[in-house]
Amino acid sequence: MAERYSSFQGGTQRWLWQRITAAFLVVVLAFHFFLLHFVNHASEVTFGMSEARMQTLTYFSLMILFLITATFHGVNGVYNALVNQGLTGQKLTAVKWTLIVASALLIVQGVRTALTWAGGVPI
Amino acid sequence: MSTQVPQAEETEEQPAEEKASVQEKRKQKKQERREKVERAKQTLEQERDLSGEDTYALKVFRYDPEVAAKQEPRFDEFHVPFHKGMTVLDALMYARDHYDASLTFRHSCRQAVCGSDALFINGRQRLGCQTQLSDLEQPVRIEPLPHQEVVKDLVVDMEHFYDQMEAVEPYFDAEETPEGEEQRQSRENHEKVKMSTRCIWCGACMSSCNIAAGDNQYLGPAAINKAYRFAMDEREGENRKEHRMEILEQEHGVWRCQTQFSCTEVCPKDIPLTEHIQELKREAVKSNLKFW
Amino acid sequence: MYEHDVLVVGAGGAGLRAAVAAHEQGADVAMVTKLHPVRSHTGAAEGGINAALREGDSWDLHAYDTMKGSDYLGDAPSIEKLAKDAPGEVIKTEHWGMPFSREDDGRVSQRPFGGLSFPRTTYAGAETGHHLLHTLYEQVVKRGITVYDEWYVMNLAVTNEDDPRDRSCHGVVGYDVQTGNIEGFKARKGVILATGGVGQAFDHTTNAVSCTGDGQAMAYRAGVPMEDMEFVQFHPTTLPSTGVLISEGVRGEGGILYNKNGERFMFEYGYANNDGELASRDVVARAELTEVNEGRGIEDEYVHLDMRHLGEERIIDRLENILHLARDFEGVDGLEEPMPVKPGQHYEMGGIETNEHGQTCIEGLYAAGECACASVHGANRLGGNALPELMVFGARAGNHAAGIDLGEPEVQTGRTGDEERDEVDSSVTLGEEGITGSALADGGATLSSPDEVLRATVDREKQRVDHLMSKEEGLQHAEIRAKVQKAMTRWVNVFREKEGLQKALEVIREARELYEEVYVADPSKTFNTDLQMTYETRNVIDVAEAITVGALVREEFRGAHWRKEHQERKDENWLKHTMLDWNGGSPEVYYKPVVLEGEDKTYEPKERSY
Amino acid sequence: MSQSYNRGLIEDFGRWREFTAGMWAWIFHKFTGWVLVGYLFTHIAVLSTALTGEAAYTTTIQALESLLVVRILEVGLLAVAVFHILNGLRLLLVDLGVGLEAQDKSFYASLVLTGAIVVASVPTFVAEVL
Repeated sequence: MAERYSSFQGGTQRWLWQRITAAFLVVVLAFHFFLLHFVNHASEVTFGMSEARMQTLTYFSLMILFLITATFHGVNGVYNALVNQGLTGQKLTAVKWTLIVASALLIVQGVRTALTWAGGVPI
Repeated sequence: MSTQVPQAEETEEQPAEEKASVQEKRKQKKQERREKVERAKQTLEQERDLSGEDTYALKVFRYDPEVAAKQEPRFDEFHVPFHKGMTVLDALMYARDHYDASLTFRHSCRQAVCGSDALFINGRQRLGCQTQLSDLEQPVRIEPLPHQEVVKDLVVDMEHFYDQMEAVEPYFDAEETPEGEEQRQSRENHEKVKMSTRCIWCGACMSSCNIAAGDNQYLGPAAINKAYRFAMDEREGENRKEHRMEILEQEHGVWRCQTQFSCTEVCPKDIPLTEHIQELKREAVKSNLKFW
Repeated sequence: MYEHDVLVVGAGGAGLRAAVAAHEQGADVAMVTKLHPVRSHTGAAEGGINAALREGDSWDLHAYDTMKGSDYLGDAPSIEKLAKDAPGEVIKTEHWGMPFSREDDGRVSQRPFGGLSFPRTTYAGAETGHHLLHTLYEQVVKRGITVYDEWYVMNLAVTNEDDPRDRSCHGVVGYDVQTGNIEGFKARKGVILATGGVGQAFDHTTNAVSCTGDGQAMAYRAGVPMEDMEFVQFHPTTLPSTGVLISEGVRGEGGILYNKNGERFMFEYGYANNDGELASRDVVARAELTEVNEGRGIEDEYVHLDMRHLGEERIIDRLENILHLARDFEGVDGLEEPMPVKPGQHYEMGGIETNEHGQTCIEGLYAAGECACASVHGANRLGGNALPELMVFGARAGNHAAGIDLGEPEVQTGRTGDEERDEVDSSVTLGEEGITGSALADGGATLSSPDEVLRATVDREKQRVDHLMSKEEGLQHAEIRAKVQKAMTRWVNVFREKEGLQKALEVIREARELYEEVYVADPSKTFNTDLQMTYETRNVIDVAEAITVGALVREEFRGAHWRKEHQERKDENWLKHTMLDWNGGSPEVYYKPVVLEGEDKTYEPKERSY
Repeated sequence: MSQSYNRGLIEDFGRWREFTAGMWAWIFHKFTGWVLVGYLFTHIAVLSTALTGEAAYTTTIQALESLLVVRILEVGLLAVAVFHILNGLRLLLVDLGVGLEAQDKSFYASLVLTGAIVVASVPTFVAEVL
């Protein structure tokens, strides 16, 4: 069925993923906000606390997933907004690659930070 | 408009000057006609004065690329005598027929089925014929549909709209039809497509959609609704439906819809456009998921 | 110059159907239309399409009903073609996706309509015309047929032999409304007029602003006789303030008419004791006006149409559109209160004389739909017969123009030379005799090659436009048009009397004279509707005159034509069509016998009671 | 789209008084979306100070948090995030075809709820700085 995948158009895929990530983010973003502003106050955040949380596999993987979904959701949203404003052709391609590179950098940087806290992948 | 309207003026006796030459006669006739024209204009003037108290003020967008005075877009104000039940279209026709013959707008059926007179009235896309003046605040601001090129006054270029309508292959195409009798269609299915078949191509939805405004390739609500009308019709076969979905699933197809509901709000035929677009999105996802 | 095999003028139901038919026969077809096709007035038809589709019904019953409805003034060959071809046309449009209302078993629904002996009106809600128009247009799009939309046809390119039967039509002159360009359109095989009704000759009409009788007037001036123009249908249920149509479907479903006293007058005053509200349209229209004239109307103007007892569910299922119309245009909620209705001009039974193939007496010129008179409706059209007519005769005209042999026509066209003539008892000159303004003069082209004829006609229209545009002052078309409309509504309405008809002719003559002084105020070449409407007004004057002349000469009461002085149908004298020949500007009236011999029977005129 | 008379942006945003609920919802959602994307990048940038060492990170955070303006910005962030979440839920429902008739009401509801949550959270956010 390999060629069937090609019939699954980019538009459909991105639309669906935008919704799936949205559903995920609704929960995780709320959790993240609640945890870091209400349970733990932002001003009390220290390296150590982050370190402690990150060393749990569940939390670590949740945060990595959070980073990836948020990046996709956000960057895809920006891309859509630009398409909706009528951006086409070379400009759009340029924007697309800029966004992809920026996302990659963001994710790499985020993962590196997480790994610093966790001191390697917490297994 | 009543069947009992009395005739305003009777034909006048022509002075019989038997010996007058043909030319003189003609001159005289012309003179008479001039007078008649003058009289008609005066009567009109009087009518206007009499009804001065109960008038409605219109501010109408004017533009004509060819006429020097109208090359710079402007608003003209008209005061039309108001009567109960008067629509915006009635008012425009009155203004054109009595004040300014060059006032230009499309209109035909006067009953909200030809879709010619979608206008931007007091900040909203509406059909002129379907909008009661009494529902509007004065002065009633009448403009051509936004997001379309203005040809002249209230007339906009509909070409792009028609192109999008035709881009979805807007025609029924059954794979096979029974010989000599109708195809069967369940009441439920007829009911399902009923609202979508009401579209009168007025273009109000497209004009209200700010995604369509920015993205010229976006099919737009009317065209997608047209495609919905066929995709959901059980009389067309599965292959055809698949093809229709392919058209709708393009980058500039259903996915561009941002569910602002502006099309649904302005549709003069109350077609739930956003709902139809959303259903097609889900349909697209579903049909694609089948292959995973 | 553009060139095609077949040119269709007008893109309503008949035009679209003709275009599809001709295209299917391999012809290169183009449509020239002053509106985009989906704006056409076919879209406003509500009720349905009569076709004998079911067990218990048959084409000859349909033909019989139509003949009776026509008050025996329809031509049997045409009526039988209509009844025979209608079922096939309905099935065809269904195969083209038309969203007909459905029965539980999935078949198309049919409902009873006035004057029908079987419920054979196939419908799609109360917006059948809208769906038919869109379905037909979709087929035109599918076939990639060229459509020149917003091109106003100014005139026909017809040769100028003395006898109209020797003339031939080679194309049309089009005016591009968008740009003001005037271009010739050459037709290699035929021009099909499908321009619709003449409602704008009246001021209370269900017709669109664009129904100005352009096709009728152009064909008339080119030499095709106008047939039976006096038979104008006044629809009994139109909204008083706008003339918006309330479908006969309301009465078909069981809606009831009441007068001011709450009496169901169709029965109580004996207008139609068998069929009540569902009697033929002319009968109901007269009944309503009689009620009003005798003081039993509401606000001395209208009667009430009540459908509340049908129940919300049924109303919404079958007549939802009516609720919207009553609310938007009259501010009445049809579920809560009765709707005000009064008769309004609705349909012109007469028109361009054609045979059952849609041919006129001028070679290469066809007509179909409301503008034509193949004479299926005779003196009165039954509800639900207009849509099958436009499909059946649209298709026939399209096929014939594309070169298909449809056999010898049985209905004759044109003057035979020994026809029965008549004088019009009018105090004013008819036609354009004595009128010299160059806004009018048509002068023919006696040139041999089609290209030359077309070129000469284009030049003449260019001159006419230059003349209209160059005038600095004068009278505007709107005032002239309003004058004609008021006179027609006052004197050539449901009830007609000699004196009034003569007065109407006087006003029409006056309008013609005033038209010499007409000028176009808008100097623009872009979308100059002022110019277009000025052209249309001339056509309105011509058809108004044709209607009035017909009404004046026909001294009897038949179908929709009621005369105060002549209160009965006079079959001995008047079983004939009223024909009006433009005759180069001084119209002449003559008569043509009705063809009552059908394929295998002759229709015997009977009393028409409902 | 070529326009012989360009009514451009005025047409789109100069008519804000004429916008309907769905349009406002879209504008707010876009706006909050942009803010959140922007924040995502800054957030990771700030967190990245952890790469240079424990002390650097803790000092940066503490320094930022001691500023009133940061606290206020945080309240703003909360408002933005809460609205984006609530309206996002609304949009998910719309995508599922649920409650389309009440789409305007659900927008107003998300506005009101956002307001309530933000107001209730202000004390927590500005605590200690004042």
